[in-house]
Amino acid sequence: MSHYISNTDEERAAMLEAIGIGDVKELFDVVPEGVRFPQLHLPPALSEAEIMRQLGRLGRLNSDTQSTLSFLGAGAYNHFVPTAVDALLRRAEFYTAYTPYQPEIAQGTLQAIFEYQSLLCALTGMDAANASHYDGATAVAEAAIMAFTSVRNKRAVLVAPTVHPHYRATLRTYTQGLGLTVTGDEDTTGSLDDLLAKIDGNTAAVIVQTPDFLGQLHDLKPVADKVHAAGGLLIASVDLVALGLFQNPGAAGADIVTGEGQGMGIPLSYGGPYLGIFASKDQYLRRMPGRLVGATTDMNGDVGYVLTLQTREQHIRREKATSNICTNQGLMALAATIHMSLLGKAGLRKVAEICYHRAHYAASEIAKIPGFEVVAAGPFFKEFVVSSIHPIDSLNTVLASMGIQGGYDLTADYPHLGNAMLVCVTEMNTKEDIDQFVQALRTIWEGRSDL
Amino acid sequence: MSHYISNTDEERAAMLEAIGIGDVKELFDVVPEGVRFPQLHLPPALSEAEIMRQLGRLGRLNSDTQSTLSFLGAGAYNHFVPTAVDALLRRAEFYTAYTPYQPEIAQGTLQAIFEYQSLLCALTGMDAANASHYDGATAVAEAAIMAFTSVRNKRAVLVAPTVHPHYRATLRTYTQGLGLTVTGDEDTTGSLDDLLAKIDGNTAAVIVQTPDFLGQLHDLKPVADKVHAAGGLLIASVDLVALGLFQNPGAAGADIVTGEGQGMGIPLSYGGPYLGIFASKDQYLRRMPGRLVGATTDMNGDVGYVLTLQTREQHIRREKATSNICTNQGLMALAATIHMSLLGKAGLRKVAEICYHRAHYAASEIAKIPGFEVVAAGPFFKEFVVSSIHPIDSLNTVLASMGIQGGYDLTADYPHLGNAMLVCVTEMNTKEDIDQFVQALRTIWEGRSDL
Amino acid sequence: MNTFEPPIFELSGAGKCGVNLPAIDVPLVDLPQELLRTDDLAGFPELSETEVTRHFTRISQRNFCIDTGMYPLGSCTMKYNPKVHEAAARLPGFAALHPLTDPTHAQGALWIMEQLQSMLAEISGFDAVSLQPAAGAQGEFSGILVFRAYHRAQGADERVEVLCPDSAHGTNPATAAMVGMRVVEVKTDHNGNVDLDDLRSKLGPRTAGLMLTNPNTLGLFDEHVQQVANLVHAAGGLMYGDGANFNAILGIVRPGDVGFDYMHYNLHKTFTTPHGGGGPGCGAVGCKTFLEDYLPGPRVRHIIDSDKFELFPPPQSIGRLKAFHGNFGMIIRAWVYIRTLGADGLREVSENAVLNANYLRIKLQDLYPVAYNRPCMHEVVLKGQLREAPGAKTLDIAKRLIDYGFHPPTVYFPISVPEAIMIEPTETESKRNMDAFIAAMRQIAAEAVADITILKQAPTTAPLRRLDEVGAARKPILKYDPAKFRELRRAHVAATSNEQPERPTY
Amino acid sequence: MNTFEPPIFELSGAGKCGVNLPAIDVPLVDLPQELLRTDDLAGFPELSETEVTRHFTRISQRNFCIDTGMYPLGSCTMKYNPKVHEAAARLPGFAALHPLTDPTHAQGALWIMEQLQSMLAEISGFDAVSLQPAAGAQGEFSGILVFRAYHRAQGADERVEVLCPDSAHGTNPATAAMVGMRVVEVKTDHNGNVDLDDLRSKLGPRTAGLMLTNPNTLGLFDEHVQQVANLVHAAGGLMYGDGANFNAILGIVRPGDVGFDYMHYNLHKTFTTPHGGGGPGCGAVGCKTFLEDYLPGPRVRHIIDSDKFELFPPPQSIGRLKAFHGNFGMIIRAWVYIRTLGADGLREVSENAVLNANYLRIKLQDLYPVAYNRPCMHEVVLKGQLREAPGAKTLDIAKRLIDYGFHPPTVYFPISVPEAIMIEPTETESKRNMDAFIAAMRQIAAEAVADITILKQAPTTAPLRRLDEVGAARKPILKYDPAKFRELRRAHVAATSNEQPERPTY
Ligand SMILES: Cc1ncc(COP(=O)(O)O)c(C=O)c1O
Ligand SMILES: Cc1ncc(COP(=O)(O)O)c(C=O)c1O
Repeated sequence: MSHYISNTDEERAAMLEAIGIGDVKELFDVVPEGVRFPQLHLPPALSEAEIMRQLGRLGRLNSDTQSTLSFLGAGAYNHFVPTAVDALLRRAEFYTAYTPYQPEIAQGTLQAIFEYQSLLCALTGMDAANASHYDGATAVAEAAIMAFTSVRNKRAVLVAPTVHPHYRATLRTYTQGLGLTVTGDEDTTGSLDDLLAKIDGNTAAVIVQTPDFLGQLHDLKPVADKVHAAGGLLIASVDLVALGLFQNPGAAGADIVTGEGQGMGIPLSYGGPYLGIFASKDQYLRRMPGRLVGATTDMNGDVGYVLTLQTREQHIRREKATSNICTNQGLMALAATIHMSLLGKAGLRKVAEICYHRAHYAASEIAKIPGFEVVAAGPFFKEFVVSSIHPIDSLNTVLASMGIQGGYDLTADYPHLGNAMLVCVTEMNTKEDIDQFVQALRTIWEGRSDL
Repeated sequence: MSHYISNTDEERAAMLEAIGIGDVKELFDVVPEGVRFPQLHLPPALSEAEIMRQLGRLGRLNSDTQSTLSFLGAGAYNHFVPTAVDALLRRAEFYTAYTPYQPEIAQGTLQAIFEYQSLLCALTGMDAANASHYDGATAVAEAAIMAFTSVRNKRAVLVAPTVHPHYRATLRTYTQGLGLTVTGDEDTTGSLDDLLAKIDGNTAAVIVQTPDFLGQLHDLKPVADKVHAAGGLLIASVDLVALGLFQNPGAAGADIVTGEGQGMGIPLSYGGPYLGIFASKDQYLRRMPGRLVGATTDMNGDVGYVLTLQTREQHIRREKATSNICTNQGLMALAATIHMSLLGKAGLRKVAEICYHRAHYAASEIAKIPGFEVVAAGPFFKEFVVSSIHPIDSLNTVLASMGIQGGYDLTADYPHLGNAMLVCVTEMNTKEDIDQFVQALRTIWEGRSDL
Repeated sequence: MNTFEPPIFELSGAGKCGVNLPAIDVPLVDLPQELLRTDDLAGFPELSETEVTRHFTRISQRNFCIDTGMYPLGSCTMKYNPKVHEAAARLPGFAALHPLTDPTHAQGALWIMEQLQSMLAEISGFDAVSLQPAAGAQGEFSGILVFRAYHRAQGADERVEVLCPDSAHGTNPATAAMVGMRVVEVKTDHNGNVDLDDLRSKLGPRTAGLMLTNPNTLGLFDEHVQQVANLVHAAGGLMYGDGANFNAILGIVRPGDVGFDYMHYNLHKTFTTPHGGGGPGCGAVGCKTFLEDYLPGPRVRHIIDSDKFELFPPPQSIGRLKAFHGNFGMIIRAWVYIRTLGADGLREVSENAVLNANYLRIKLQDLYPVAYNRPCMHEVVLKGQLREAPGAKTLDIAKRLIDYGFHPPTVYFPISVPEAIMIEPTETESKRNMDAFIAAMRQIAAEAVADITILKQAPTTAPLRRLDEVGAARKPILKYDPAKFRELRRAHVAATSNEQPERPTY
Repeated sequence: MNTFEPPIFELSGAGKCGVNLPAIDVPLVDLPQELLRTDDLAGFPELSETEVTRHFTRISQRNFCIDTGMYPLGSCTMKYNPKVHEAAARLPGFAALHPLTDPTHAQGALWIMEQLQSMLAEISGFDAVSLQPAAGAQGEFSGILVFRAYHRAQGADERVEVLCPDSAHGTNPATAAMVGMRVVEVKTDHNGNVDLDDLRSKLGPRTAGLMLTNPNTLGLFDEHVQQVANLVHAAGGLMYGDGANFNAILGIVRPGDVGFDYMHYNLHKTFTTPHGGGGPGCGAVGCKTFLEDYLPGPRVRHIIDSDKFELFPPPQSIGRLKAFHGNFGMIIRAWVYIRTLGADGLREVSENAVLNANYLRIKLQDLYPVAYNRPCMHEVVLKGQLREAPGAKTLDIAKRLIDYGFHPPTVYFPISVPEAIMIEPTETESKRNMDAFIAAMRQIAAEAVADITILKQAPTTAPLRRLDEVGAARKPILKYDPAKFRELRRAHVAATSNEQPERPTY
């Protein structure tokens, strides 16, 4: 028996006897005989020491952000995570608990979610935030559905071409059966003004990301004004890290704020689990997908927390629910809560400042290298586009051989930019790292025949 | 203020006001002025991300047992530690608590120590075990003192030359002021029989290690008989891992059992913190150093645990205490407790078996290589001596270049063995690893001019 | 020990910070003034690391969890979460790996993904697997989208009806609705199977497919599963398998062998990735070859004639379900689980899970009527209808179990069973604990007869008494607000047990 | 939530195992039959990983710890243990590094050790540091051995008297005895300083040295420390500094600057390596140049004209104190602490620690008489002698504090102060918590007057009530024995508060 099983042969025999059968196999008599007990062809079982050694080997095949100097972002970020976050996350009370359906013995989870909701509201300027969505992509997709069901008789959603390509793809996946059109991003060169020009009476929502996929910061206010005037809603997709310093989307007029929370205390983990941010103004609350926690009191009058407004959800409303979401990203929301609590006001601002100044330093240094150009249409936060005379994939291959993970290759998603990479600089990239990166680019320029 | 400090400037000001002073400096007026507030010349403070990066760099300068194939033992062992051990050890309730002086709110620690004591007694055949000593060396040193104070009018301790050299050195450090002589190991070639021949009426204790420093297993029974006949005590220094399979020292007649518990769930950590095992027969209990936990009941009659027989200890008896030990190796004892609980009967035996069979496989393969000889005077457990025509330090240098950490160089400690290394094989060294080691030795033999 | 802890906002003090951040080591540049936030992050707390650690440690102790006791939550498979999984997922080669890393430099991760795809396919009898879905519900969503795409590709746009048994989990109908399908409910027969007559009557040219959980949410293996599949297929529909209950049948029977066309795996149930207080999960999906091209992507495949792996989008994919490649942190844990258990270990899982559940059934059915009287699979559904204490409700029984040191089972689900109590011990539970649970259930039945207030007042030993859920919903307080908290503390609304909503918990 | 948990032995079941071990992959050879154990490991428990995890998780919750609340244990410096230290010590380059690794391949570890030696020397004003001692007591032991060796080297074998103030920690006299020295107690004057007259009278040609804690165990900085040192030195003795209270004076004053010759650092106090429920620690020692050669080894030094480091034994070393090079796991944590705080951060530590202690002193001294009425350093010693409730003892006050959610301070130490209550908040404690502690202490004083049984019965909210320590010592049960446990459970001895021994806790 495996080392997770807590019963002895004797105990199993006693149970079989109580049930009145002689062999556990009999419990499966109901399974059609021809397909019962198939021989599974799986690799032989490994011991714990063996699996950890194999994982060590496999892990070393990967170029992670600890073994390379990474300047890769594009929706997943190498931000600093204080050790305390994981130390607390590893408490079994948090990570081995289920959804807090029995509030008397789940106050830890419930209070943490309540605090998460509160922190998000403070950061985004929204009235309510759910207990998390899957990720930044699904959050924006469900926000579109929420907007669509919240406003009457409008069937179009406009999305800026500078919204993360994965988010736009997910948005289309989510809405394909719902009879609503998604447009606005057909021309990847389109500006925000071009998008605003497309708003009309059929526009249920406009989706804008800021900082956008290419790193640019946008003022949401004019967008909000325009879409509100047409009776639609503004959905903003944001980077929580940027919000330590930049525009409060709620104050600027956004109705629904979504985003990817990974940068706030969550490891890169090859793409997940991450954290979908989902918050809105009060008037859309009853259409919000996902779980919500509210404060209340117990029979003794002590303050406590419970899941609330559950009549929006699938387990109560079934096909009339606002969404089918059940399992969410609870532990990631906890990570973000602990992370934000550790940072606090000052830390949030400081992280954003470090990113901003270091990214601008990197941009200005790269701009000095012949053969490279920084393409920035306006203010940016921690990412910026660098165009190059070199094809980006070969550039990145050379950089990799120098221990550097270059920026995201934009060639496929934004062909109009030519040879372009999206460079990301965070508080994890020191000046020294940046100088090394710049030096590497310079070396490549100087020996450009190598490509 | 550092991120560990929980008061604001305002709060500090309020406290100063309550105290009636204007500046915190005034609290130090009592310090002689000339030496007050020295400027400390320390390296500049680093952020958490910077220190972790620097540690990553420093760590990579070390050849650890994950980055090399290690056959090094000699008192510190690369045994398997299940992940569950550290996962539980990391519970703040365990590692951020102090010595359990307030039993009502320290039952976690107390119960764990009680279980540790019980497991050790089962394993060693002793009646009582203390809550830990510093390590295998200090345990044997204090055992000698305990024996010395337990028997009357005997002032000599005999120690076998095959006891770990560090333990013998520590024994001498500990006893230097106490007017007791330590002999028996002057001639490093001496056998156990030679030692027994030295027992006389002045012998307070005989110290034997099994498996000894060179890996050999000894039968304690004849030693016990001989020393008991002379009115002295037998102190055994043991490897807990070997006890899963081999002779129960208590049953064989040992009076005090000490040992190094590192192999039982504790990482190598460049030499510490480890775990000093200390157990004895009942009649010596009142002379035992260190803490003891006993079972009792509370005011409601519920079973609980407390520190007990404290009148042996320094905080009660001061200069009349059995030892000055205060802080011990509590968390390491917990690690061993969890580890032994996970292994259980079957696991303990299996680990010992794997070590035994793999070590013997390695020995028989190495013995086949010309230029290498396995020197074993009797049965061994997981370590054995290999003599070579090559100087061991050059051999190990070549092995290191092949990614292998060779055995411990015995040349300094046991010059009579010539070029000899102590090879250690545990359950972490697979057959494949052993074959690779053997192949490396063969290659070295074949190209021996390289040395 | 009292673990009461105020909202973190009440621990805040101006100027404190809980992290040790680096200094800015580059020249400062101007900030775009017009884009800065102007509210000084009002409402954001400021604490030291010391305080943050204490706060979350203290509140954590107000949680029950798998590591503190038996957690027999039906449909949720609250089995032990191995510690080695946590170490594996945190190895820097994986935890610090950027998802957009050039696949050449992410071969270790891709290798694991490819092998997990193959192993899941083998265990379930399918031909192709995608690891992208973030949870079971998203797996379902992908499946119904695939069904829709498939039917459309056949020119059968009219197939817009998704059949769901009345015992189905809420995500099933909710999923169908999200795809724009119409939900048609199918009845359960007196043996807890799909009612074949009702099924026949509801199948037709508009049928897109049937969503079936098997073993179903009554804890029963459908006795006619192959017949059901045949009927659905004959009507031109497809069979969706909700794999939430896969833990009952590892190495026992493969869903692909009994007629399912597509299914999701809840890696966070069967393959024991931790539930995390609500998530994350991974709802990987598998299907038969004819649906493979529609799967959500990216998937991973071996590059032919090489030892390398690559990501690729299936050619007619329904599209991306989320950013990047799936919840890799869950994927690696599930991979470790299967690789350390092997085929024999997996079968042991199911055998023990089913044995444990039947033991509970046998020991409790005389007092708590079983919903359907036949051997169950990994969970048993009872009814909280005590003959001699009709005043006792399932909710009361559940709350009283807390005082005995157990997490209550799932209650009021399936909604088709009145006063349902759905107990899933899982294979890692010990007979010793189950015997204690049985004793508690029997004792509670006795208490219900002797003094029902014991149940109505329960729990009394938990960190809190029963909470006022009705009040919470009536006047929602969804974020911290000092004034509302002052009011709440003053109000001391005594929630009575009668005000407790009875609703599914799973 | 009830966390009662039986001894692990009562959870055992034949054949279970909690680890997943590799198979034997080599040919089997014969075992030496005569050396095998024959008792089949009787008494050894057998559990699954699931059960072991639950057992230790459950009992852990029966502990109070720094991360759950204020732990103002005087003399123990229960400050916050930074989480980054735990990550640092577990990096494989250190945690998996064998101590006998060729130093060429352990340069990273040696670098850290060398830098910690230098930094500790700088902070304390000494010339040389050895990191070998495992704890404070072992540091003391090394120091008195060094004093002995030094005197002998001067031909002064007769110097066998070690002077210890009456307020000294128990390890000081116990240490002197272990070295074969005679302990001579020195009185404390009315200001809590070493009584100079008494000191003079006890110094002489047999004096080996004085062991002084400064700030002393009364929480006071000795006002004549330099005079004391001068007197001792004039008599030919040496000054040993017990550094347990170093947390008060980081960046404030260096012991080496006021006359100490040798001292130990408790890395597990001042430099916040976790106490671990009793250990491990590290009692590194520092000294002046003239004693350097006697230090315990190995130490680490920079190899001249290279960028390499090596281990070396001091030439006239008193010898090894333990195997290998010291508790490296603690060394690396202390190194991280100093490197992340820097000089300014260290001074902040002491300033805040002393400020916090004085705040408590000011707020409590009207009800709880202070032992010595002057500003304290990092801790304050009060007396549990309530004017209006003479029946209340320090023990009762301590136990009652538990009900208020605080760990009691150190009690009955120093033994020279009757009914001592020794409170050390440390720098990481918040004013908010201290105010709550003050309120609790004042409330307890009021309760003591109103109804002393509240105190005598306390604690009532802890996992257990007061325990029968007298019974435990009378009939010691030091290992699990089913029969003795049956008896114990039957006995239900009601320990009364009056039977409680009053003994130091620190
Ligand atoms: C039967 C059943 N189906 C579907 C789901 C939904 O899975 P998830 O929560 O992973 O979205 C659940 C989860 O509780 C379930 O029990
Ligand atoms: C004043 C004093 N001296 C010495 C010691 C002994 O130190 P350790 O416990 O590290 O041996 C202590 C520890 O409690 C102490 O408080």
